[in-house]
Amino acid sequence: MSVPLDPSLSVEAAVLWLSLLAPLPLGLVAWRFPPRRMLPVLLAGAPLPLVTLWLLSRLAVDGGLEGAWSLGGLLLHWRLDALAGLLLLLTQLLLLASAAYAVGHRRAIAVAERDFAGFWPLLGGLAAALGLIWVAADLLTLYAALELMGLCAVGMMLLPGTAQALTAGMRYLLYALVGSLAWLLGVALLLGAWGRLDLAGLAADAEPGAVTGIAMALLAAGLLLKAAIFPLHGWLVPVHASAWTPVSALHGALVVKASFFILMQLWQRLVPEALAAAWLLGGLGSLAILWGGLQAWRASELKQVVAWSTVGQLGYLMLAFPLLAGTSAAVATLAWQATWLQLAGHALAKAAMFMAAGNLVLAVGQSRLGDLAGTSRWLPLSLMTFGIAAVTLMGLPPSAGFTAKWLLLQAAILAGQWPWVVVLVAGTLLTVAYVFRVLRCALVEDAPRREVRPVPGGMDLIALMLALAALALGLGAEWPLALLREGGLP
Amino acid sequence: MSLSGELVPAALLVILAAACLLDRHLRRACLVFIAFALLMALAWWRLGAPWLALVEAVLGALLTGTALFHGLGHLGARSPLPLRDHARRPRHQATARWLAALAWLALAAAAVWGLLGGGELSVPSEVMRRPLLATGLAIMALGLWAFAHHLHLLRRLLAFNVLGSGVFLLLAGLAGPTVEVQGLILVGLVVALVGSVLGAALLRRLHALDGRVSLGGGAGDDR
Amino acid sequence: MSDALFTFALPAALLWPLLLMLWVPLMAALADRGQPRTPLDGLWCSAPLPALALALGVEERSLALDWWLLGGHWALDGTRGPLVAVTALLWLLAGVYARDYLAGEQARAVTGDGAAEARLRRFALLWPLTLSGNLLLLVAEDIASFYLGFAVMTFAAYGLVVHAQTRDARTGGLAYLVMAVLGEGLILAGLLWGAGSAGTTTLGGLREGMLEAPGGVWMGLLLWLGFGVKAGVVGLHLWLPLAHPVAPTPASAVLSGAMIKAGLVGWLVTLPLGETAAGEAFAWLGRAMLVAGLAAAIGAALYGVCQRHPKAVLAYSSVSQMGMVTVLVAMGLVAPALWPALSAAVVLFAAHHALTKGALFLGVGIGEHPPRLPAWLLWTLLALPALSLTGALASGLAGKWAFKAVLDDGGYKVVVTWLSLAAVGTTALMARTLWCQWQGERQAREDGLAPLVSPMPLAWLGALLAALTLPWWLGGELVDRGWPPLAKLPGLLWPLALGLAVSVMAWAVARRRPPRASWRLPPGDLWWPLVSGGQRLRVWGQGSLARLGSAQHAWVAWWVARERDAIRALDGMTRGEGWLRHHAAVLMIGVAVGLALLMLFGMASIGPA
Amino acid sequence: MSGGLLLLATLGTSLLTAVLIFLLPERAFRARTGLNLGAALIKLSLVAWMVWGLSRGRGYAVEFPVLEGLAFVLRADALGIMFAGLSSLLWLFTTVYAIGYLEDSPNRKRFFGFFSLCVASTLGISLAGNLFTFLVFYELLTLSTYPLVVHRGTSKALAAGKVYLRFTLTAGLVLMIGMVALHVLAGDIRFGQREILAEFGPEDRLLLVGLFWVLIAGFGVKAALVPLHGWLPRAMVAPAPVSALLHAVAVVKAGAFGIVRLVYDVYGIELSAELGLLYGLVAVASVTILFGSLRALAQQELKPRLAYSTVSQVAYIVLGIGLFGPLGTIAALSHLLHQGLMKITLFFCAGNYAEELGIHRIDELDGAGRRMPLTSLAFSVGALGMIGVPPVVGFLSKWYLGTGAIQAGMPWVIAVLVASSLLNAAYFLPILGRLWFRPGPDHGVGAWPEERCLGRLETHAWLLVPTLATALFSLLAGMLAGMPFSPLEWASRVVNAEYLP
Repeated sequence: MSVPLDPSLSVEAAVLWLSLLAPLPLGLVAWRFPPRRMLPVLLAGAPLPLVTLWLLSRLAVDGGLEGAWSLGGLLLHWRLDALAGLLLLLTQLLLLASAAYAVGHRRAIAVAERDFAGFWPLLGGLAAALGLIWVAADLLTLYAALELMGLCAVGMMLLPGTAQALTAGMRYLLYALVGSLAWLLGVALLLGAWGRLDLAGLAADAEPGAVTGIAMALLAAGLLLKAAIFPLHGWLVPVHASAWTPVSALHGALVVKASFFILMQLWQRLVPEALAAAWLLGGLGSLAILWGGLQAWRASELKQVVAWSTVGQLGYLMLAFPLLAGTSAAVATLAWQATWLQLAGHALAKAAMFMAAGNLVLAVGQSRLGDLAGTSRWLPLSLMTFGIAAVTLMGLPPSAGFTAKWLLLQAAILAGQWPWVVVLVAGTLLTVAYVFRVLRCALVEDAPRREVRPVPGGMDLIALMLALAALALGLGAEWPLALLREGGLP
Repeated sequence: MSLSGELVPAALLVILAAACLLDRHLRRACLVFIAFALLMALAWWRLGAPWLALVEAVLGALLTGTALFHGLGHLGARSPLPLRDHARRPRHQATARWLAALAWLALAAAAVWGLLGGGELSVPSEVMRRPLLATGLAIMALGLWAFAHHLHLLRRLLAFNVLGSGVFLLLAGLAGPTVEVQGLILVGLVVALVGSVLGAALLRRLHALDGRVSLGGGAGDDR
Repeated sequence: MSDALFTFALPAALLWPLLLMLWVPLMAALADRGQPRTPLDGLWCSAPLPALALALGVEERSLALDWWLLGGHWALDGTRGPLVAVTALLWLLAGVYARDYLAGEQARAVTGDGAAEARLRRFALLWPLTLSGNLLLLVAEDIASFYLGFAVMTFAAYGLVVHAQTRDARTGGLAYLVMAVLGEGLILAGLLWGAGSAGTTTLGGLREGMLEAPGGVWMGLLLWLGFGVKAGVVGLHLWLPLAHPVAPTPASAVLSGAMIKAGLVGWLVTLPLGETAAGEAFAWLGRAMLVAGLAAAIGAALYGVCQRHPKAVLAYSSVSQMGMVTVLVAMGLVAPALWPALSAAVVLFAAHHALTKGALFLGVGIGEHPPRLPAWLLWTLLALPALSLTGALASGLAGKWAFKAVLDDGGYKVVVTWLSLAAVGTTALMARTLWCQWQGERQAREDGLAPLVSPMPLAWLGALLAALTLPWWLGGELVDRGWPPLAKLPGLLWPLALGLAVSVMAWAVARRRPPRASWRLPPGDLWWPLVSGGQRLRVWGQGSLARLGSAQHAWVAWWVARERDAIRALDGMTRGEGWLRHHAAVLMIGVAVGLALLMLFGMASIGPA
Repeated sequence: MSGGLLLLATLGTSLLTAVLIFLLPERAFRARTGLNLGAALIKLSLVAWMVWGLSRGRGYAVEFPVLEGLAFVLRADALGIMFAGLSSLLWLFTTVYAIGYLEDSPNRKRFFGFFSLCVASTLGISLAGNLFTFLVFYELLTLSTYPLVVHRGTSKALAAGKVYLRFTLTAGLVLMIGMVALHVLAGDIRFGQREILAEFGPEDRLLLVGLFWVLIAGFGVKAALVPLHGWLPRAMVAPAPVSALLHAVAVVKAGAFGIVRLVYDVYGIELSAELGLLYGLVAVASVTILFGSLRALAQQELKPRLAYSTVSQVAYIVLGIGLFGPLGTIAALSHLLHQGLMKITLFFCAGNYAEELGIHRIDELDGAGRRMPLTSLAFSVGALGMIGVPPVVGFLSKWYLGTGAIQAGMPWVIAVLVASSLLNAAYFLPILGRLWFRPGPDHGVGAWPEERCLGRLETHAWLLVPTLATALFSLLAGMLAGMPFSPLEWASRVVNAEYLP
């Protein structure tokens, strides 16, 4: 029942779909037989990124892959371009890291295997949903994948079962559902107006106008709510603060970004010229940067700092909208690269940071910043990981954050949009403030020695690897960016 | 079908939705919701989407209703929730919510009007869809208002379901019962069901853990 | 001497004192802790010997060292040779003298007096260091080496001045150091300016460049004043009467004999003397120098006779004599044509003063520890250099004749007259010195006599001999004027007669009516008002530095306070988060409406186009 | 070994050392020491190899693209290798010193790890071939020095670290904006491509001037130009080797070196002079020189006095840059090295006094020359050099600055130099007087604050040897300034090869 449009690409398409859907059975297997060591998890998951790498290499040769599934008269479109491929690779790496980390985490927090087993199918669902979002090329698939992702994410958030987690999860659930209804309303308007759901067709058919504008506004509102962009971020921090570390890491790194990705796809196709609205989105992003940074700076608990930092960092992505709207091709190319580099760098670094923070909290047994005193001596590796991840968040060289900031600044200056320069400066300074507030607490030497329970070494190592990957992406940015440039803007 | 033949169920739908959302007696509200869902199934049937009607009846009415009653604690549970919702919002907050819902309604209405008036509707507009659209708009606005206004989690779940139904009606009204629309609604219904089930279960757990039925004000919620 | 040998010998002569210096701590480190050694041994005394031998044996040679500093260029020539010889000789004699002079401290050091040992070791280290600096500046032709020698000599000599570590010694040392640093600053400014303008690294280039450079006279002024600190130009001479009395006698001898001459050498090598191309501006500088020199020559004499300590009197005498030298140097600018003849006279006069003053200073020590000599003989010997200094005898007569003849020939009789007046003052100063010594000696004679054949009296006698016989052994064209004809003698000797008469009269008057204590003028004249002024300045300076600091602190504190306010305000803002969380649904609607409105109106404003 | 590989190997030596040290356990003292010293020696010899190769006309460069139109460039030119040589040489001494200094103290692994990272960054700064690469290592330097500054972990150290970060990271940001703006304006400018900016027309001149000052503000913080110097005296709470590092080798020098690169290699000295930028630099430098000296005079503790002295001395480099002409350039480049040698000596000495005798205040130094003669001798060499007394290298710097000022037509700069020399004398000579001429505890007057008697010599040999070595180098570099490969000679070579038409 599958009908790829171009049968000559069937091998790649088959491989792609296998790798997209493989996490589902893997999750189910893990549910039935929960893994106890990291190695099997890594081995089971390792083929996926390799496959994606292979696909990327094919893409570099053949250009994009695309096709459609026919489902009872319904055509579901998909395409794999460089951006989607790179995001897929990023997703798979992060999922793999989180899965391996989760094994260690379960042991460290001493949760019964049975209570933890629910994590695995949800993880599989999340992986499949994310993969679908990257490759989906019509609104229906996107809707289904978005909802699958949201529900899996909510489910994972609820796993700890504490009152705090349940309250936060409940709020997340309600807002996620309402957000998707807003999105659905926008889709309804688009469908009503243009009679089709596939992105390419919509981009070709849709003309800017009142209906498209309102539809985009509704869509955007729903997606912004799901992406936790200021001022709709209220649900994010409590959720992160109470969830298990691998879940927070995945959520902060990928889940919120997926909504942003969809918004960016639609915006670029449907209303690329809406200047004022794009500036409003940029303004919201700026406020997110400032507000998130401020809150992270004043937060009193480690995981809250990290969660607020996510709110702030998401704001950087929003700056892409004004920089892409109605600017010259040079600016647009710069902003386009900056955005995805920032997204990737932040995803890696944020996951690493959550893991490092989780390790610190686990080892110390306390989550307040003041209780971290002296950890630099007892937990050097975790702290180092935290620091390296923070380098990316602060946008200091040689990290992906730095390169992305360089591109953003370059785009902003080239376009003459000076407000974003000011915002970037302020955001960076706030980031520095909150990061070093944590490090400063950890470097205190004259605190009394406390009982430290070291976490399994693998957990630190995974976090370190992710942090280093974010760092390496800074100077090695040319490879993905060249692929992106070849793919071009939508 | 005649216009008046459409108007009656449409008005009934709006009335049921309003009754479900405004009633502070929770069990009655749930019952009204089940009636509302059944009427929705009828509407789908009449629109020519029998499968959708079936799914709505099973998922929307039966399963969601069961979930809601479970959340209420009336299905073999030990500690049922209080039957009435006494929580009230402060007046100024209530006004803001009314205004917000109206703005949303205006926005959606403007878009619908633009589609109808400009003849931009991809499917040739039929007279019979107008009440459907109006009903959808009204139900959606009601649902959104209720979602923003109510504090009780069960009522917010109800509101979310009503809101969803409103959006489905609009969807069907705008694009007709095409296969895409049916697909979207199907997904929406499944999501709504899962959301309701999850929400109801959560509500039970929360109530069992520290006796609360709303989000705000609990321990550990706000810093 | 061949070039190759010279290439080796000159650095060796300069390095030898440094090697001896290093020898001191080495020996101390190698020796057993239980057996302290005296650092001032015979070997140590030999520090200036190679330089002396070289100066006497070499006529004109130069040496280029490319790797050294900015490019080294050292030379011995007709001017430098005699100065090196005289300087090295004086250092040699003073070194030998010092060995005996500090015997008491050596003895205490051997018996385990730590403080004495430290002082002694310091003396033993710094003495050769000062010497090598002094020698280097004499042979240097490149600016860097010259400045290096000058600075090393200046700073190392501080240790010699404060040797005794008494309160007075500290005062003297402070005066010395403050003035020296000031002088170094002026010299550095002058050198940098001059060298920068001329683009040169040698002193010759500096002199030539100064003539052409705009503002060259200002460089000249800076250099004159800078070196004037060392040479005791009036107003900058403060340190001389303060440092000399407190320094150990041999150190005073080299300070006054050799090191002040460094100032003179500085003038000789940096100022464009005798350059007919020098403009009117330099002539005016010369006139200023002339006036300053005369003022020093006469003023110092007047002030000096009121001093009670023989070394203070001698110090003022040095100021006075250097004033005369200043006058002669000034003539090189005022009347460049005279300079070729005059320069020889200046060098001769400087050499004469160096050795004679050295002998006089060493004589002070002899007066304090008289050797086994009959009193008349001792006093005759002590009086001889004094007479020589007044210009009545031997090298003094030769020196005086040398410049008098030149100046007379050139038609500058007025200057000669003024200089003769200064010589009257010198006579009075010498009389005063001998008188002071006489009083001290009577006291010392009662305490017992020192053996004659010991380093101290021998060194003194050597200095005496060298000073008196200077014209004969120094040789060369410096003394080509020979001795004055008998007819000229009255013209040369009247200042002596007048000076003696004045001294006797003054003595007679002072004996009748002893001067009241309040009349006594402290050594160091201007230093004391300056110190009190300096104190005030220092208090003000410290106050303003403190104010600067506190202003900075206040500024920082203000910012810290603002920061605290800001953080408090921000903390207040963060509470807004709760509101955002409770109104998320409304906010979403708001965002949607806002976006939609912007889309609609944004498109409307762009228009249908 | 090919050019690029050699460069990467040099850089990699320090980076790898950092990684290995982080991997070693805290207890592995011997392995760490061997690793540190071995790496320092290897690096020194690699740099020496490159110096030799460069003098024979060989080139070393490696680059790869980071973004479209922007590359990561490492290139060893004469100027860069000069700075690399300085940092590698002083690194060896500082490492030796630090090993001795931190004996038996906690967190040595962290210390030496970041220490190596810091040297890698400094080397990267010196070998960077464009502003982007420079910025990468410049910021890395900031990050890797922070743990060193707060090493002690006391509240005072942490407060100092906070101030340090505020200054340096803000400056880094300013720098980044300036660099991005310049990049937008002119593209990727490799160091030495002076013609790119020179070709801009008069309409862009104002923009260029503005960017120049933005960049100077960024560099000026690390170079501690007044009024951006506030972090430096506060950072004094760090251990002595770190202070030596901050002041002599890495941080302030990175700032000064950045200004050198900016003026000579990006804008070009001709363009800078044409735009009138140099007057501003000279004015800023003069103010800094005098202000630093005055503030130093008011300090009662040894290390803060040295810190303010650094403020003053580093401005000499900037002053030299501002003096248009080969002599000024020689002054700037050679002082970069000279100041490093002398200041590191002084800080080593201060560390020795503190470690051996517990001395922190200047009035506690009475008579220390007798107790620690060699250290005091080294201190005297450094101090006299700072004053500008030959034959210590400081004199040469002053000489070229003074003559350069005349060449640039700014004779008044000499007054600044002399005033600074007098002020230097006013705050260093009293210390020397106390060391050598005042009676102290070893003469039976008073007692040392906290005497420890480390080692058989006057203090620990690990502490003493580097101190003496750097003092000796400051002396030799001055005395043998005319020899090939002396700092002065190399600076003249750079000037001749690169900056004169």
